Amino acid sequence: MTAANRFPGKLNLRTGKVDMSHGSGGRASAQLIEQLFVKHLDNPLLAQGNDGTVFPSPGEQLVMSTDSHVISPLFFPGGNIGSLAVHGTVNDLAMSGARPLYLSAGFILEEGFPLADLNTIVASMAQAATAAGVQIITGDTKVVEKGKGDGVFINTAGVGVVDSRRQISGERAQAGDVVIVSGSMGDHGVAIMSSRENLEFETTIESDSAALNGLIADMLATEADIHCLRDPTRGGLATTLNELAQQSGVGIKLKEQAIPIKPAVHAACELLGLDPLYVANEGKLICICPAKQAQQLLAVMRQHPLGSDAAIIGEVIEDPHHFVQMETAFGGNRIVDWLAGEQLPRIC
Amino acid sequence: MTAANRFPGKLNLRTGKVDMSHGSGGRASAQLIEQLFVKHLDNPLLAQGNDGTVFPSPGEQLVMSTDSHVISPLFFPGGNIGSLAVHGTVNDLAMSGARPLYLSAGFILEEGFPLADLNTIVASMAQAATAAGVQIITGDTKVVEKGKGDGVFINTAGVGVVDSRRQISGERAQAGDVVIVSGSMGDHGVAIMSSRENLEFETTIESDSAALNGLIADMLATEADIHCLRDPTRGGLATTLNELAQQSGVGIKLKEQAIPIKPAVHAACELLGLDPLYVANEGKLICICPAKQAQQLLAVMRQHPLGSDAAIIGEVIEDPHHFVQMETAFGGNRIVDWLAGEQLPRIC
Amino acid sequence: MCLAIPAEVISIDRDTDNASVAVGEVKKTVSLALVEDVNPGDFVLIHVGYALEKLDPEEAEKTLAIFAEMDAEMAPETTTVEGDRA
Amino acid sequence: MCLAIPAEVISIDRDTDNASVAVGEVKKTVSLALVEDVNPGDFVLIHVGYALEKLDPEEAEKTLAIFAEMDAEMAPETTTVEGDRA
Amino acid sequence: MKFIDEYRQQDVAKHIAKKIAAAVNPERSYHIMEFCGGHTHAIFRYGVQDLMPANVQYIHGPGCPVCVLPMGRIDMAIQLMKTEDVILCTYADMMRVPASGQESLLKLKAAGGDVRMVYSTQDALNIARNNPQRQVVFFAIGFETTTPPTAVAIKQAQAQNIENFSVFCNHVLTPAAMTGLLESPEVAQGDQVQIDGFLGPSHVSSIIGSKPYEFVPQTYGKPVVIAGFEPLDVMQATLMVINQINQNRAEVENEYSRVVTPEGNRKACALVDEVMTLRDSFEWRGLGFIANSALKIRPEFSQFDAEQRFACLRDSAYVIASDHKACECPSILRGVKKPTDCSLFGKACTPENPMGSCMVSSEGACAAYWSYGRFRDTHSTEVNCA
Amino acid sequence: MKFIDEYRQQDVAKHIAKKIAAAVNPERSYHIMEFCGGHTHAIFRYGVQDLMPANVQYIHGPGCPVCVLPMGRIDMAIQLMKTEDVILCTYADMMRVPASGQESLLKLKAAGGDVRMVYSTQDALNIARNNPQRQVVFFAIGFETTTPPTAVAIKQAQAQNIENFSVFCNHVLTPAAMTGLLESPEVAQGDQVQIDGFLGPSHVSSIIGSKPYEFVPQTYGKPVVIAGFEPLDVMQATLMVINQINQNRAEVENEYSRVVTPEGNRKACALVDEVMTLRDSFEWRGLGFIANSALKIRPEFSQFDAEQRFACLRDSAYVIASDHKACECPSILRGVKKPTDCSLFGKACTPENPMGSCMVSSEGACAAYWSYGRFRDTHSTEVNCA
Ligand code: SF4
Ligand code: SF4
Ligand SMILES: [Mg+2]
Ligand SMILES: [Mg+2]
Ligand SMILES: [Mg+2]
Ligand SMILES: [Mg+2]
Ligand SMILES: [Mg+2]
Ligand SMILES: [Mg+2]
Ligand SMILES: [Mg+2]
Ligand SMILES: [Mg+2]
Ligand SMILES: [Mg+2]
Ligand SMILES: [Mg+2]
Repeated sequence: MTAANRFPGKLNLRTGKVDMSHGSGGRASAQLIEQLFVKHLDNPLLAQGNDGTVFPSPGEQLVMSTDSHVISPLFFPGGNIGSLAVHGTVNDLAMSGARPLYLSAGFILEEGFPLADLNTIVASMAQAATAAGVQIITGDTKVVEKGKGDGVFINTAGVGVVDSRRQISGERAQAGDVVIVSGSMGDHGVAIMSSRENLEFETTIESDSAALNGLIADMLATEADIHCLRDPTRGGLATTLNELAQQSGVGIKLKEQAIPIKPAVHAACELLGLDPLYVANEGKLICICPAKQAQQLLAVMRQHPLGSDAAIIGEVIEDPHHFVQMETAFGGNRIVDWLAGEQLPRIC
Repeated sequence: MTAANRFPGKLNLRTGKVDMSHGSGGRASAQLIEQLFVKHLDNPLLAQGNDGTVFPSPGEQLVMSTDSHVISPLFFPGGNIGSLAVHGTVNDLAMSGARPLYLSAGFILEEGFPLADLNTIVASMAQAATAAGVQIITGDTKVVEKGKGDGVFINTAGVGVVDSRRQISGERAQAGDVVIVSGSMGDHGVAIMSSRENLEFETTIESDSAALNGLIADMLATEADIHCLRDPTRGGLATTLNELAQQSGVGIKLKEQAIPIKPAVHAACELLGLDPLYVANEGKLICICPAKQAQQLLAVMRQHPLGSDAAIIGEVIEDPHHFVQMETAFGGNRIVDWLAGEQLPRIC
Repeated sequence: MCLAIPAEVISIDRDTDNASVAVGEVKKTVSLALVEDVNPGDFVLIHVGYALEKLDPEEAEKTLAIFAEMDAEMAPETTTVEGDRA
Repeated sequence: MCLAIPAEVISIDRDTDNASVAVGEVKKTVSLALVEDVNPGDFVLIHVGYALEKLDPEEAEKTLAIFAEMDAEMAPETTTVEGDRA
Repeated sequence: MKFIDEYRQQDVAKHIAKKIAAAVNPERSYHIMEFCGGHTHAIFRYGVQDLMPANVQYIHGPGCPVCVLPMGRIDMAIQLMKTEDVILCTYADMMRVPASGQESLLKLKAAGGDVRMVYSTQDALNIARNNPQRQVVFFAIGFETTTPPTAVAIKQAQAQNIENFSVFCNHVLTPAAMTGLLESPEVAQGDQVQIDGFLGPSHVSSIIGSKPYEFVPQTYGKPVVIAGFEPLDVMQATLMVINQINQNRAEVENEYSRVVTPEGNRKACALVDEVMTLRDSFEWRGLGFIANSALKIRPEFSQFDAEQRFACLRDSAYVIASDHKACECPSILRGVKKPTDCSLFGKACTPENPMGSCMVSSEGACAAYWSYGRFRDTHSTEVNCA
Repeated sequence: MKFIDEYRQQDVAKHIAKKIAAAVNPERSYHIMEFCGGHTHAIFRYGVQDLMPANVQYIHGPGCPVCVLPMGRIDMAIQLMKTEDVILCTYADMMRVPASGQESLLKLKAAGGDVRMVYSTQDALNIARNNPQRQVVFFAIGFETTTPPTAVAIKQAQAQNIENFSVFCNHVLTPAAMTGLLESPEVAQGDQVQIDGFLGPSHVSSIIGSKPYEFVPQTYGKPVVIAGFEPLDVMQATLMVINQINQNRAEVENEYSRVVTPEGNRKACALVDEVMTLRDSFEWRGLGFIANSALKIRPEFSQFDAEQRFACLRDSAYVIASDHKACECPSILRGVKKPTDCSLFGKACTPENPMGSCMVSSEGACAAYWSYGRFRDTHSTEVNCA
């Protein structure tokens, strides 16, 4: 039975809008799933069409992660919420050293949301999933009344497989390790802020949103004993480093001059009074590893398109206070604290 | 390092409210996670505290499922969005014949939501997870501005393990099979409607929200070749049977008198002009199996507290139109169609 | 649209002219603004939150009796009145 | 609160009295309501969406020269002026 | 449930079915129009047709207030929402009714319009009380059943001085609809549609009584039996119509005597009469303009009359809107055509995506036929499942 | 970035540091108050203190508009939101400032109040244009830097007749604050706090010029050096103050000559003068009521004066509110105490949960000290990481 005769008429992807019936579980829901979601995301596992999707276990050690995406605006230079939702969870899986394989996708749509926009978003998800080598194998769609949502929220959860001998975790940083970042900080957050209605500045910066599993695969192929991997998303580099310092019970000492920041990001932050160390990223990672293996790792990272600007930005030290400190480019010292309050709302 | 000294002050669970900083990824986010989420949900896997959670693969054949929960009101007789979010995904996993094991939880909080309510909800999740024998092993929290959400939305995704020899799928119904339900229809939807502000009627009906994996384990322990399992949630019994008929390419013939419906549910539906066959459930299942194994299965189901009202309600027939038909209690015949439009909004 | 159902009056609040009525095991508050001489125990037809009219139990009995009436040419058959759901 | 930064005027819309200004590679529109005689190429100090004042390049040079000045008792040292980020 | 379950018994149904089978003259056919959508719904939902002899046919009538409201009035409500900052309250049934240009209140709401579904006029009053700075308009539709609750709300708004509340009154009168139907060329000339008798309104009659239908047998010579909406009521009333036909009688009989009296509910009628008065003329979908067929708010209550308060609701602003070209609702509402005669039925037009009003309400003939009855019809089912 | 990067060079910083080290008299200490929060922020963010000799100490001044606004004024804005259906627009810095009874604008917003963060007075005007049916109030705070944009908006509202726009004016004057500070007992008597000289405001001075500070050396005998907010500006100005002290000079010098002139921006001053006039007296957090220290809207523009439009904003409605008992903000703003002298610092009071205004703005002394500088202090760090 094809879509054409299962549902009288076709979903109006040009001018149609989400209405409450699309979330009712009834025929309108089924039509939306078939003519929009499955159209883009089709794969043999998703096609099982059951409440749960069955798949053969990919290995002995698995990893699971989830992220909800509530970004505003939904479309931004370099991506949209659809591609972001795939990258967000793929990256969180990859940060355990895992090979991400399967994603679920949960959509919360606001009544009145244009089907054309939803179509674009789901197409981006499909593209991002293919590029990252993952499959979206199960999903869910809910609709909330106008004024009870914000266009579309997307949750993704994912499963990946990891080599059982690997031990990559936020608690493994130790004095003598160095801190590497895979590229310039703050691109994603600045790209999003630039498209905010009430901020409105012009920049050539695009979001760095990307799947990092390829880069990580290359890193794992080296001899290096990677202690920690984490993507500095919400809260930026500063907050993520504080998390790691806290989790491992260490201090971190950064060198401001070593932190790669694009001039346009730097300028945008000056303009808005923000600190780029607190601006979100979605296609960058922090790697902590023993100092003696860092150069080798750095060389491999720089071979990968997503790691070409990789740099060592600091070192792990002993510190009973678990401070992240920084030698400023100016020559002084300061704490780089957790983000307090909110930097700017809703960047992932 | 304990929560008490990691964060100055304690989360105010009495009068505090969610604000944007709780979703910033900064220290306020970390405090919310530690003093509210982890407090209730704590388990060794969640305690890894990384972007992804590593766990040993539980078997050869796995199942994954997801559901977002956007129910209104959040608290209802018999449960709240927290317990519901656990049951929703546990049940979808169990409908593949799987043993549900691990859940992820993604929260989207609306600015201003009382932390006391969130605390109650997360406590219910923890309880429901323990009762169902599953662990919440990874999570995410986002905050949206007031007016861009509706208190709290919860996505859960889950992973379970299934016996490789099992083949339970919506496409396996065939003529000669019978249709069993595990209990009375419509309790959940009616319980929720009764607590809606503008509907307001009094009833003793409570939501049937429950985890069905225990009941299913008992069913799987029989010799019966279960063809299909599905929980008649959104869209109710009517819509779920239409899905199954469509997926298997069969017709279904129901006997209205055989369908268990509680008098109070029946009365509430009369009052509201609703058809109980379209009202949502969250602790009931539909089972389709060969007629000759039905009595045995039924007997086992009735031994289980969640299956005590189990009943055979109809049979699978050949029908090129894939209609679900029903012999009415009145003695006539009618179609039981897919839900059209929406029954009532937001019941799961 | 003209959906209306019989409900038993459980109690009356004379101040607000509202009644609590029961449809089977379910209770609801409705307005009595459109009806007169209603007392607890009466059945009223309720529609969009209002009692529209009282039901006449005697007439109801008569109608049921007519349903059960034998035609000259027909054989006798069971016609006891009972609910269709236990 | 008093955050204000120097920006180069790129173009001026005399109708709206707004200017497009550049901070490094980033552009933004600001109001010129508070300043006079501004031309493209000028630098202005911008604050909450307004140009507050023009910058005086000569004075800036002088200040930089003072920064670099040797005190009598000090040995000479590198003082070339350049950005701290390439 | 007392007064409900008794009227749904299978054994009694079989018994009445036998009596009908025995009563009908096999030489002739019986075309009985069930006036109300409530009857239509009961016939399909309970499968009453299956219990009828082949020569007893139901013809679905115009008695669905959602179905007969002309598009022009919905267009007005939409126009109101677009030009004024009002909260529009209405019963759920109205949300999906198609208006001109593919609009509907549901789409307006999805686009951000403040449309609120209410279950009672009391809810609308409460919304007005809780939003004193907003204009709250109740989009009132319905037959005589639904009119008294509107009148009560207007009286309360006056008594409690709820200044921001008003009513866009679209209440219509069933006897006038019957006249319109019986005067329509196809019915009057009897060549296109044959109606041998009527199942008369149940809940409408609880308010206005059975007397107002006496002109039907008197002027048009057709029997009317007031029938409840439970399936046994429908069957018994059908038997009573058949008996009248067989006996060449034409009178108003009352099967629904447990609720309906000849005079109806005088208190309710007096309230309506106090607050509302006849309109000279009102358009009905399918029946055109019918004189004295609808109510408007009396000048004494003009403060609460949305047509007085908002220019875009004035009579002078009314524009006759044409239904979808291929939609047969007008003919279906006159009993001239069946849903399956419409080329859009089950294709472009389904309850998910209604092209005409008869597909919207579950009491509309097209919706009832599609949702409950289409297994009887190869044509339509093949459309769905080739 | 031109005019930015040049003022942040490490090698130049080292060079100036050497000059300062060479300049200071090891026999004495130098207590220099940086007047502005912008200076405070730069000192901490860039680690300027690390480049100073031990006997050069910065004392953090009251130059943070968020910090000095008394709670009573925020209480008024909250009262306005609670009693009137207004949209309140304000700069982001104001959102988290604690008001009486644990309230704040952020909490009000989370509870459903329509508070909008704006980046410019132009945004507030746009919100008024886009919401013609709502009252839009701009909660204006700030020193002379931020005042002219408010004046422009009021002029535009008048010219374009934007009737639903008004301004709750809380603009204050820095020279008055300096007087208040220098007249405070602890400073005037010099027994509790010693101030040897000032780094004078940079951006405020771009508007009002350097002349208004001449009373400080003239009347109080203390040197003032107008200093930019870049770290090299702060260092150079520090050197200049030290030189004045060493040479027993007390005058106003201008390090920030690339922007600041003696007279300032006459156009901006004239605009402010056209729209606003002096208040007799205004309360400052930490400094109490200071005569002629703030601005109000002139009667000619009273139409846009929220204090005229809303009764709850009238002077007569002002209630002096007491800060949290243990909060030392008042003393900190007078330079009498340091953040670490407060018993709440880093315990009950952090940027996530500020108990006083100095912990809110990143320019507040407590926030700057906590976020950038607490590694220097064993006491505070132990609180965080026992
Ligand atoms: S099927 Fe649709 S279009 Fe056709 S008559 Fe019915 S309502 Fe109108
Ligand atoms: S630490 Fe907090 S409470 Fe203490 S003085 Fe600073 S702002 Fe006030
Ligand atoms: Mg995650
Ligand atoms: Mg992520
Ligand atoms: Mg991450
Ligand atoms: Mg689902
Ligand atoms: Mg919204
Ligand atoms: Mg699911
Ligand atoms: Mg589920
Ligand atoms: Mg399910
Ligand atoms: Mg996350
Ligand atoms: Mg909301």
